Amino acid sequence: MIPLAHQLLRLACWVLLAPLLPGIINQVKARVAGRRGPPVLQLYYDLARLWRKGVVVSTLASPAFVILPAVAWVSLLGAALLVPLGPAGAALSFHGDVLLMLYLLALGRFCTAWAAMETGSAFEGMGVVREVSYAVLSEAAIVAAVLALCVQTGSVSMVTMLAPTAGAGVVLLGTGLFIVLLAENCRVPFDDPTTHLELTMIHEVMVLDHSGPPLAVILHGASMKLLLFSLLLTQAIVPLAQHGPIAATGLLAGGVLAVTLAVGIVESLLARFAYRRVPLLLTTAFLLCLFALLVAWKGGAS
Amino acid sequence: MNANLNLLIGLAMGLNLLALGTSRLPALIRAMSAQGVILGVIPVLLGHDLDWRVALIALATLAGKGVVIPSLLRRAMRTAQIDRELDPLIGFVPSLLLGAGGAIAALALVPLLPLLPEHANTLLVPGALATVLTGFILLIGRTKAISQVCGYLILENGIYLFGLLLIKAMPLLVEAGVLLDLTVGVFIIGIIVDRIQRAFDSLDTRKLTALRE
Amino acid sequence: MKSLLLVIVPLLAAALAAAWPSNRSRPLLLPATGLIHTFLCAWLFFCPPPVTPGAWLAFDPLARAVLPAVSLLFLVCAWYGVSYLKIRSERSNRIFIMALLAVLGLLSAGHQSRHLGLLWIFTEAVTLAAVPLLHFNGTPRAFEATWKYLLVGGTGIALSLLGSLCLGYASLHGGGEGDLTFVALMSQGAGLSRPWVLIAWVLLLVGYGTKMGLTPMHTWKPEAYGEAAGIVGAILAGGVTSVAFTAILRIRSVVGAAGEGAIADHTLLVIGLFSMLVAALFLLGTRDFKRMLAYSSVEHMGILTLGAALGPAGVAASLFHVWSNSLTKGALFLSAGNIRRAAGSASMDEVRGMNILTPRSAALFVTGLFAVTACPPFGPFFSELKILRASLEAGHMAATAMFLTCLLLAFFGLTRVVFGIVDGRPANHAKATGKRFVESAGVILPPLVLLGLSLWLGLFQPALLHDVWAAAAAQLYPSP
Amino acid sequence: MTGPLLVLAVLLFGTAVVVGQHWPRPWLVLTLAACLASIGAALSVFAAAVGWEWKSHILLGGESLHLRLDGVSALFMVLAAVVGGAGAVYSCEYWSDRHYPESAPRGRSWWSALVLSMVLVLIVSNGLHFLMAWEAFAICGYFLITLENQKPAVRSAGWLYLASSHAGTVCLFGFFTLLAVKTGTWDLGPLREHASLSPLFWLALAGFGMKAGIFPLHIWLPSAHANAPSHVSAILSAVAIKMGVYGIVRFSGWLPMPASAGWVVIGLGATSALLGVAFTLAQNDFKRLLAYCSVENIGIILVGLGAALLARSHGDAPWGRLALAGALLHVWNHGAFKALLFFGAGSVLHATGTREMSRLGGLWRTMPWTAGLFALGSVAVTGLPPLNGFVSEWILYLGLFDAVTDKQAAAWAALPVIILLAMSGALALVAFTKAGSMIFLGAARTKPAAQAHECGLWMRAPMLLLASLCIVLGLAPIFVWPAISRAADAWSLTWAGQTAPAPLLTLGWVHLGLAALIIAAAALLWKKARSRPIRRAPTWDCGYAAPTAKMQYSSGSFANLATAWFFWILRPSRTWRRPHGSFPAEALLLDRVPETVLEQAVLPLAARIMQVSSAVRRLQHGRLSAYILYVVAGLAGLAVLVLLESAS
Repeated sequence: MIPLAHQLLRLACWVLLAPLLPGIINQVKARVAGRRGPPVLQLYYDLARLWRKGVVVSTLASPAFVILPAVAWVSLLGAALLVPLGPAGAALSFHGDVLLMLYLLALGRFCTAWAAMETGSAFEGMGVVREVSYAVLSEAAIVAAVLALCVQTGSVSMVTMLAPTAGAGVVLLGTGLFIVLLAENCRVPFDDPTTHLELTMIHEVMVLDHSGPPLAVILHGASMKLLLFSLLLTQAIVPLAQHGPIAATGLLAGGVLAVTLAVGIVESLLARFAYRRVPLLLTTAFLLCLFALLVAWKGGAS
Repeated sequence: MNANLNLLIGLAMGLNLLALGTSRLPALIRAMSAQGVILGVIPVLLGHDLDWRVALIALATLAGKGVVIPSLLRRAMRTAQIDRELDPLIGFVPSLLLGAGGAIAALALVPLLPLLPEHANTLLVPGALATVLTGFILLIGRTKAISQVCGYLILENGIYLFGLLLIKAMPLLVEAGVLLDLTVGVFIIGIIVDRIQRAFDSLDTRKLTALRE
Repeated sequence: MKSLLLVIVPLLAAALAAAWPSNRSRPLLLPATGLIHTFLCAWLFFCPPPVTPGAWLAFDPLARAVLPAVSLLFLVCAWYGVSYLKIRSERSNRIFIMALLAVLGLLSAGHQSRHLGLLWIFTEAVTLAAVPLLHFNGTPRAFEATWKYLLVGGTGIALSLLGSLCLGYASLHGGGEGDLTFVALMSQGAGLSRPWVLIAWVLLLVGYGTKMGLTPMHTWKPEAYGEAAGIVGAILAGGVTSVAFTAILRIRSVVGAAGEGAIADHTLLVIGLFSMLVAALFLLGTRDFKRMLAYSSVEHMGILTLGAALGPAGVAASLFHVWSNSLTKGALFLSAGNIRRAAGSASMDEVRGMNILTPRSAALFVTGLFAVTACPPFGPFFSELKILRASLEAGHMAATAMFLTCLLLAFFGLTRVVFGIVDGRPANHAKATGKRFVESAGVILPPLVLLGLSLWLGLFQPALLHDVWAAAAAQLYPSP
Repeated sequence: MTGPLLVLAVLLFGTAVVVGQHWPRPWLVLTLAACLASIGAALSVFAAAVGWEWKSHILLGGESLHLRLDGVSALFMVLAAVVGGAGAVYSCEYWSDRHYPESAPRGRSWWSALVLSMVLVLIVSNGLHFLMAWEAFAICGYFLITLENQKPAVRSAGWLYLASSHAGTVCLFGFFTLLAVKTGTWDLGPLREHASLSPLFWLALAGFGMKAGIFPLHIWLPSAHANAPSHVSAILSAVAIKMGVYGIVRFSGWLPMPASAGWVVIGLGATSALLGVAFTLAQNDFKRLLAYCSVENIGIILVGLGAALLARSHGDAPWGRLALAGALLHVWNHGAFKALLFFGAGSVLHATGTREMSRLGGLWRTMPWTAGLFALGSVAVTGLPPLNGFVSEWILYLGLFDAVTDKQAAAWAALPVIILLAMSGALALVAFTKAGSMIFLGAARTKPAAQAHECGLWMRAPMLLLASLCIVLGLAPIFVWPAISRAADAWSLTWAGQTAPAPLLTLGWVHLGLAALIIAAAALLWKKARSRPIRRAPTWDCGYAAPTAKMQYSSGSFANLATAWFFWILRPSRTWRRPHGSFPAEALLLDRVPETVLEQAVLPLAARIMQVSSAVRRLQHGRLSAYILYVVAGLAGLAVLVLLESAS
């Protein structure tokens, strides 16, 4: 009974807390820009409104256009449930779960991409291409990071991988993962969620034709993805295992908050990069993670 | 005894040079037939009692190389109305030089070969080699079918000359050589040259290059 | 005595053919003689007569190992010949049939002769007897082919005569008293004068190699095979070359006895590989499918020679390859003859889509192609694999690699040409000529039978045959 | 039990070859029965404790018959039988007598012959017989590829296949003969103790790699797969190239390995995976795309095998078993989804008559079944959960990760390979998003695409079968584990008796749960969306008034971004006709992606050889005097040779 309750709790906290982060980011951006900005809970209102609305579907799109967002959302949720929440651990943890998580994220990407292509719009084609192509590089970076952690800890299961710090290479790893986070969640400098010029968007343009509940699901999924990455980042660099459960939870929450603030500050300080410079940045992230890996290897060897 | 033999062989080698040097087909044929006659005489001179086989060989050679084949050739030449070898592939002077060089080389090389004492101081082997070489030069260097045939026959004269080394011990081989002459000679000249003459109405083998890659 | 019959019967038949009045029924002499010959051969094969060592002409193990194949090939070709000559009824076939029968008789003699001079005489006789077969068509091209065949071949003959004389002189110099049977020469062994033996070897290899069609003496082959009828090509490629090959084997054994075996083998290896390489290069480019067969034959002569260089095992394998190659090649030549006749041309620039015009012959041709390129389960695959194994056991790694490479290149060339003419859509004018050619049983079954024989050789590997080949190899490599 | 079933299968196949010429239906029944029989035989081997072996005194080609069916060969036999049966059914409609009266009968006979020969390759255990079966298999493949031998493109593709396959076979000639020479017998079997045999592995790798389509040797693969009838492409890609893998697995299991074997194989695998997917990405012909994707998957399989070889040289580390198991399972998985995809491609080709993706689009409307099944296949081939592609890649990854955590020398191979595999996975996602969306999504780009029609039941049924296989293998991998582990143990006996990795069970449950959740969520959202009438409106076009289907993202532009990173190997050639003037005439932009290895390396070499050949052929110029000169030259040459010999 208790474990079930645990699981439900964990589920709830993923589903309910996730939409907080974009709100915080926007808040930070507004503050930096000296505006009051939208309320932190804005995304909740949006989701609720969208969920009540009807659906408009492109004449070209197939029923899958409505269904695929759900699949994407489920895959993101699945990935999320595999990520340990500090002392609370993960809903499910087994040898090699980290790979499942990565591939679930890929599944989500696949679904949003197909849904976008349903509409046959060139804009969304553009967005899809950017999303899936840049994912190749960020995938490499993440895998390098995962390898670093698994060399560090000698384990392929996230709970044990993320418990201790990433050792000497922690700074490298942190920076690399942060850049990946920005890329994967389509934040500045990779993408500008607030722009209104389709040509320059990645994620936003992919969901251009979605509306109503499906759009709500997509937005919520995106926020879960953001939470997921910030959790990963935090646990990768902060040694939670050394503290008691309460302190650890606090640290974790603080870490996530810090990451979100950092995202917000980056967004308000930087402008979007030209697309030809994006691969450069991602390659840098990859190299950082690679160096972290080498450092971990050396550390492990000595 | 060896003196006469060597004299004759020397004569044959001289005829080689003549065959190489002349551009007129009749002269070529005459040289060849003369060589045939000489080769016919040599076995008799080989200084041992004349048994019937040797006589037979001598006679056959005389008849074949000296008379039959040359006459066939002349007939073919008349029907083809040619009596000159124009622009050969290997010019007359070069072929002369080649032939002479070959003869000298043969004379120089033969001492390297182990020979039975009775052959050691005859010109048989060098003569044979020189003649074979002459035959090849004619085969390769001339363009008229008839001159090539002459070349082939001279080549065989050379082989026959070599065969004389063995005439005592193993006459069959030599007989076979003679046989070769007659058959091939008759075949090539009697039939094919004649057919070619009819099919291409010329005996210029440069025309015979329809078959190629 | 029976072994003499093998020679006499065909020659008598040739004489009969000369006298035979009717042009229509004369061809029947071919299968008749073929039957008798094959029957005799089989008889001798299954109960071989004792061989008196000094005999000049005998059905010895080597003859036993090769002659039956030639006889079989001739029988099938004779069967094909009947229907072929029916198609060519417009011209007199007297000379053709005479020559064909004479070739058979002389071949049997050549394979059986155990005397240097005799061997040479018969080889020469075969060469000359084949001349009328070549210009049967009577076209200028045919005469040109004949002329080249005669002069190049004649040069070969002359050289081999010179070689024989040299070998004779070697024995004479070594104190031999003029006995030129191979047995005697081998028994003289080291007594033979070394330089003369080597000179003789070179001359004889070039001389008989010209008959076999080893590069660079092969030049007559494409011309002759390209112009001759399919049946003639089959018999030349399957029969005449094999007699030259056995001649080389016999002479090699003498050279070996004289203690120069190593040198002889090395020369064989080099010229064999060289022939394969050059043939493969020609095959890559040639556009005429009958000339292609000629080059493929050159290649296989190279394979035989390579095998002959590899000691007893190699020789046995080569004898196996003589069988598989002559049967398979026969099938190819016959089906190619059909296609040539139906398409009215032999160039792949004009011939296309034969699997529509002459489906059966095309199928046979393609099957034959796979058989001859050493695809299992046909004979050549197994014989070439045996040669490969022999060469690996002899430790010739580089030579083996070269061998395989040449096989591959040859495969490229052959498939390129064959599928070029078999696949695709036939040109319209070809359709007309194709209509006129009927694929009667008489022209389809013989190649089919030959392929069947090749398949049988491969799948069932008759133990008796292997023993026979081993015995022949043993005859050539007497254990001291 | 195994023996009789095999005999039955062989007999049925044999009769099917004969029957196929005239009677389609009996042929189908016979072929299916034969496939079932061979599956039964394979299963009985999996069930039994030890492999099945049978020696007889029947001589074939001078060698006594020796048959053997162990875990490894049984694994591949199941694949061959399943795809063989499915393809047989598919061909009944796809290559029916009605559409191809001239080639359909041939096609049926060759089909049965092909499957038969592959079964024989798997069971014979004698070098000579292996070569026989192998060559028969190659030739059957050739005649199936060139069923439409009137088309020049088909002919040249077929010839390329035949030529390269024969090149491989020639290597195998060398391999088996050397084996026979060194061991003294043609008989095959475990020979680990003969250390002197290890160099032979390179010959085997070259020979079988040619068939498997390892990266530099894959030249024949794209054109053959593209030009063959689709059911043939399916069996080529799903089974035929796996025969090459079988050869490598089989002999790497039986022979002692050179020390560097593992490193080389894993390196080749990673290269094939990455470059294969790079080429996949760049294709515009969807059958070529699938073909290159096979190169990638072969690469993945080889990575597993290479890791296993490394493990063996590291004292049979258990992670090697995982990697090998992943590779072997991927053999099955790739067989299933690649056959499915080629069948799908076939029905698109059947319906529209074009292989150009930029001429298609919006096909989901007219052919929903094909679209759905193709999408499912794409998910599987991209290796996404919860389908089978992920399971095998996951096991493989586990092996590699354990190799890393082992921190032995092998880790230095595993680290880069893991990263490369991850990247090629992501690239595969790009490629199949492109393929699926270009063919099935958006609006029809041309008339034929608009007028397409759904394929009939005969073509749909095999696709459904394979799709269900993809799902079952994905959701319940634990059921096939015994077979896989049996095969792995047959490969290296030292691993025998180890149990399934516990996570595999967990993964199965996770996949089940995931599937359930997906269905639930999808249903929920669907209901929610339908709770109000769905409004249809044109796609948002940024206010542009007259959008046309041509304005959709084309396959070229789709791949542009990612292929740009591979220009160095793809070498695409581009023909422009830019629009200019105030009233521009039609503009043109053609992208052509060459088969780089073929066109940059092999063809130039071939051209060089042809130059030599034509130079040599010029010697046969028909001038008699020259011919006689050659004779003299030959004489001189041999004389010199003999002189040198006798001097030394």
